[in-house]
Amino acid sequence: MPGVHVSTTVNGDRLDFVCEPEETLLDCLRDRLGLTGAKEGCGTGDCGACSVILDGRLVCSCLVLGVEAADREIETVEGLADGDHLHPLQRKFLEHAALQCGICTPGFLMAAKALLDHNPSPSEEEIRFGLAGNLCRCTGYDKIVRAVQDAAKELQGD
Amino acid sequence: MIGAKPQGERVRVTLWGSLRSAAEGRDTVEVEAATIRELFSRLGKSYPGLKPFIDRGIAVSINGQIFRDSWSQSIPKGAEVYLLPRIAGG
Amino acid sequence: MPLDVKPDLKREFDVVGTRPLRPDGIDKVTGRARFGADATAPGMLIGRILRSPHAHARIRKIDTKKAEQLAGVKAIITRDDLPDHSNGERGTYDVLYNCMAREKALYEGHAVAAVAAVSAAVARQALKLIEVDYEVLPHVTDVDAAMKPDAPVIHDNIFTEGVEPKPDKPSNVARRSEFGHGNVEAGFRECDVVVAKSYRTEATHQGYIEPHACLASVSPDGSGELWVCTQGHFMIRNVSAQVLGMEISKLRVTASEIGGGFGGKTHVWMEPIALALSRKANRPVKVVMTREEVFKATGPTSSTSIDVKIGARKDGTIVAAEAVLRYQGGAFVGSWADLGAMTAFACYDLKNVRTVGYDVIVNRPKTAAYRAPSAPMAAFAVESTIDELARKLGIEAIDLRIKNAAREGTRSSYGPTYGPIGIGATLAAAKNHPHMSAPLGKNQGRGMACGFWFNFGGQTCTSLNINLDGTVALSVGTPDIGGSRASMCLMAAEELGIPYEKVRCVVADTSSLGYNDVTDGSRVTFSSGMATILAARDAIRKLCGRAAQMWGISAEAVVWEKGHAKPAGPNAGEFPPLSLKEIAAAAATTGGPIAGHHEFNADGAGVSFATHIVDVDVDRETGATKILRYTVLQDAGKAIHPAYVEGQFQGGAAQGIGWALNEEYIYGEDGRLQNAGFLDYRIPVCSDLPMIDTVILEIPNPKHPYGVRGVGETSIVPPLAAIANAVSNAVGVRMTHIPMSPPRILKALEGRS
Amino acid sequence: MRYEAPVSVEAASTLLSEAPGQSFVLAGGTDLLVRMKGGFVEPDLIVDIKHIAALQEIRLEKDGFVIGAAVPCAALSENAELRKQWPGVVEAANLIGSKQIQGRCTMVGNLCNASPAADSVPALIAAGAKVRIRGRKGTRSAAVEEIPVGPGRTSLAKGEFIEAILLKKRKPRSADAYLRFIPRSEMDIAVVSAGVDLELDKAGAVAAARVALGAVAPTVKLVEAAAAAIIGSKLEDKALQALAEACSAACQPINDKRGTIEFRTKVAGVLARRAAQIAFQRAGER
Repeated sequence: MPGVHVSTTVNGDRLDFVCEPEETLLDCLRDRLGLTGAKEGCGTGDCGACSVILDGRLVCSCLVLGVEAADREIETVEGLADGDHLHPLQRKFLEHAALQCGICTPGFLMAAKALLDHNPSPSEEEIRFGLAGNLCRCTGYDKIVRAVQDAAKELQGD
Repeated sequence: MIGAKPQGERVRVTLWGSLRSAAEGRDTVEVEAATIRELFSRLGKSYPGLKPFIDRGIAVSINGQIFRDSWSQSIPKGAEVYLLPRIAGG
Repeated sequence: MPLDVKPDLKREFDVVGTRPLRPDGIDKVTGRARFGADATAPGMLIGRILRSPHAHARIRKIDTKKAEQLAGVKAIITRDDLPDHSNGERGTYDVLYNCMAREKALYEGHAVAAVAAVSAAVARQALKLIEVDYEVLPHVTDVDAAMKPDAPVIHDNIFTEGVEPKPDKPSNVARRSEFGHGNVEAGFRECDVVVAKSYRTEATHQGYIEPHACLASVSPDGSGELWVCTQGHFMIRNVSAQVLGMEISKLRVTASEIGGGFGGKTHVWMEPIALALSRKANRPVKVVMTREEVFKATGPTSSTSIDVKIGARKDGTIVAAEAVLRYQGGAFVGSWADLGAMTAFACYDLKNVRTVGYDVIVNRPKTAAYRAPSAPMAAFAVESTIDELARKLGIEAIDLRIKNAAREGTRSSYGPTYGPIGIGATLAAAKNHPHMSAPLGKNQGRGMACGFWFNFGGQTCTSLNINLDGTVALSVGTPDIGGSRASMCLMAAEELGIPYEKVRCVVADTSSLGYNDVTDGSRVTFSSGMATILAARDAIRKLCGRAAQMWGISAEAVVWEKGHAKPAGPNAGEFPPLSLKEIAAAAATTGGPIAGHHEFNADGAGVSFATHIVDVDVDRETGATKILRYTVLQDAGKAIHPAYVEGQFQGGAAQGIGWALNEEYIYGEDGRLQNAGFLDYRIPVCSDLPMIDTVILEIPNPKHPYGVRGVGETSIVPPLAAIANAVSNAVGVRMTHIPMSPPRILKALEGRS
Repeated sequence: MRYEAPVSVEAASTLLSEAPGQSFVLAGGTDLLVRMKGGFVEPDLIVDIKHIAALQEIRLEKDGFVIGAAVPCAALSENAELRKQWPGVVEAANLIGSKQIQGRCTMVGNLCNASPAADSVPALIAAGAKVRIRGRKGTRSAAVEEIPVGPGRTSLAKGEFIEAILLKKRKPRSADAYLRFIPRSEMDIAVVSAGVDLELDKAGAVAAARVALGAVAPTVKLVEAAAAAIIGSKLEDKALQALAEACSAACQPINDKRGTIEFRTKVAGVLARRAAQIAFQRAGER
């Protein structure tokens, strides 16, 4: 079966790839574009490890077809830092020890970014529900919530 | 070392329940041993039923400290010695 | 055993106990860290595994002809490609059998064939073309049902071990184990109050977010490379080599970053399959499990059925305690009941105690270790019964525990006598914690429970190289599963007297370092930590020797203080101290590279205890339980990096909460798992939990130079019982079946009214 | 598999009508992609309707709201007027999955997936919502409850697809509410659910009511007896009790991995009662 040519924008870069129509955006990011920051934890939209931001909305890239990415804008964890300046969320995750194994971290960072983009000063409850689509099995979420609270505070202060 | 005389003191060893059937129903046995290696070797000879357990891996508690693989560990005089299953962890 | 490991209890630490950023952190927040599925290789193929749809079936024939003819298929393997190299060694044979079914498929999800193809799509299509002729056999998945005399017998060569006389018929009961001391029958006769109850717990999965993944590359000359997410790459190397009949030295295994394990990645599941596919195709092959495969073919815990009986005098002294514990180990022999039976009463000082464990085989995936394996279920049963006993005695639950807690000198329920231990300290801290006296609302209740885990050490090897510029390269052999590289760097820096940032720690591959046991048993900070400290001391000895050369004095006349070599005293001569950096810079002319090593069996891990307090709110009309507040109090021995110690406490508590309330393997009548996904296997989400407060107690382990005990596992032991006790205190129903899902709680509430 | 992204409903209709084999509409894809990956469906054609501008809009027309089939659920709560008039429907739609799912999933997808546990469907049925269906020969409309005919099955003919959901203009003193029971606080499929829409008379008593239950039968159940039990009342305890009993009596659930017959039967009544109280309070405030 012939592949489909897709032109898209990832982290501000115009990129092209060829994929099968049934391939997911996650597979395309990882296998076609070499962006392995998004992880496959379940493949069914239940864990959030593959979270990316698609045209401003948080999505599970495992539940998006690669062909749907045509002419759209995708943000992934690889684009979160500004050059060698970590995004405040990245820094706060490190400072608060909000990761143990780190497999869920890229998804959490993207979910937290989407949350703070829409709601710059969320309550603890809003953070918890905003991140409920991301599973973490290591931390019990405590330090993740604190890191997001702290990052929100810093971003608000800027 | 074949035929060497035991160097150790008599050690009183407590067995956990499942081992008892392999040691003629005893819950404690006594052998002469100065190290875990000697302990296993003498136990295996005196109680052949214990041999398969030892081969599969047994832990030894000496005065409350559990040893899994340190067969050269010495056994002090009068030590409290227990045989225990090898523990798995997560 | 190393000599100088005795801790200096008065030691003031410079960097140990601080909270620096982890060295692998930036890679993990930028997406750069490479986990199991993130590797690729030139010419790589994709491997996929065909699995049995039946819980128990004889495999009459496997026909791969059609699949072989599919364009893009490069290799197919079945049981015929995997000859038995076990030499009668049961453990190796079981791994082989679990990796690929032989005469029978023993559980739904048991591998029966595997394909390597040019793409995942072709591999998937090829699996559909493989024809397997099954003769479906009767199955059993329930632990109690499997013990019945008329149960389908899964292995015809298993005769219950540990019973007299030896059985002459095979059965699913692999083993009976017994622990304890005193005279339990006589003890119960002395009691004023006796509580006896039966409990059940359902199987749970470790639920690591990263599915198993590996990339294998084997050449026709028999040499191979394997990249794999595992808790123990040396174990993977040895076991895979044994299973495949390879020479160990020809297989180099590299541990990827690991996306959680909790015990589930301490076993070999499919790595030999990837190696065998690669060997046959003569191409690199990557195999990544789907989440469904992870649930169906790896790592669950035992489901259990436990009877507990505890008796006390009116004053609250527990005189006798007894438990019978039945644990299923899946389709292969395990020793999971042993661990339940050993840990059940470990928190208490008991004159008369007996526990009996039965290891049972059923048609489910092979049970794997899960964080203090087997202890949470036993603790659930015992600690629930303790609360019932307290209620009957009219004594506060915490006071009953304090009165009967084990202490230094107590003969443990599993045998040995305890040294200094922390159960009393955690209970005292719990009693005085503000959480204990906080007000509660209607339908709310508070519960508490204690937990125990052994911790252990094991074979360990580390290597520490002093670089030209005075920085240090530390190689350890235990995969970093939750920040251990940071702890290793802290300990090396502490010992050498240099800044934390000057040490870089890597997890070395199997060809670069001596053998290391798996990252399990809460052993890494204890044993790799101790090996690191001792390797640093080895390096210090050499650094002092080099300084002595530079000064022209004898090596014995040099001491090491705060990162510097100094003359030992006035007699040694007057020399300004030489820094590690200065000695390193001169290494080439003083004898070449400077390195410290240590390899040993790290024995002496300290047992660990925890007490948990939890508040819940129960909706009487729906049976829903909400966790309102949670506090973990645990003995860490010494917290090297307190943030990651807290993380272990919180993570274990969260997993225990999931187990207590919602997580369970649900089997249908057909023996098939009905909820093999994160949608219906419900691990806690962020909005399910409150903040989890932690109290780190430090009762030093006398067998570690810094006093470290393991901290990783104990935290999952108390939550099941703590929450059951809280539910009982909130709405007056004693839940004896875990998980306490809303339908079960509602049923209990209705049954009572 | 072929992927098409037409820009008009006519083109979409033609594609769906004329393609041989299995064809599927792709809007959010949160059900379709899961089914594809699980091997439950193997589409020959996927028609992505997100490039059809009209299907991406929420329009307030004179009779009420027209919600395009490709509008993601997250967009519903961003529409203040819709949220104000139909809080129960918006709540229900916003309970589907996580934030990630919300960014993609649609109410029409939820409806056409035809699960008895679909969150938005009981709320839509309680609301008396209709759908506009596009077929080869033009459009027709139907009540939401006419669409699912059994688990995974709809009444749509080959080539037909739903263009929009139609919600009438909210009357004075009326409101809706939706509650579901899940074991966790998020991310689960409803074990049982209830949508209630109430209209009060000037005296504050219930003048009209619609009560719909999810996950208690092969399709969502509109329970007329439950509505009758509260009409004329001000939701006094007795009326609420009768409502709950009528709901429980209407349940024909199954035992499955998510819940038991007894649990669903009991909790259906509890949720309907609680949802009715929320709707009642909302209606009273209008």
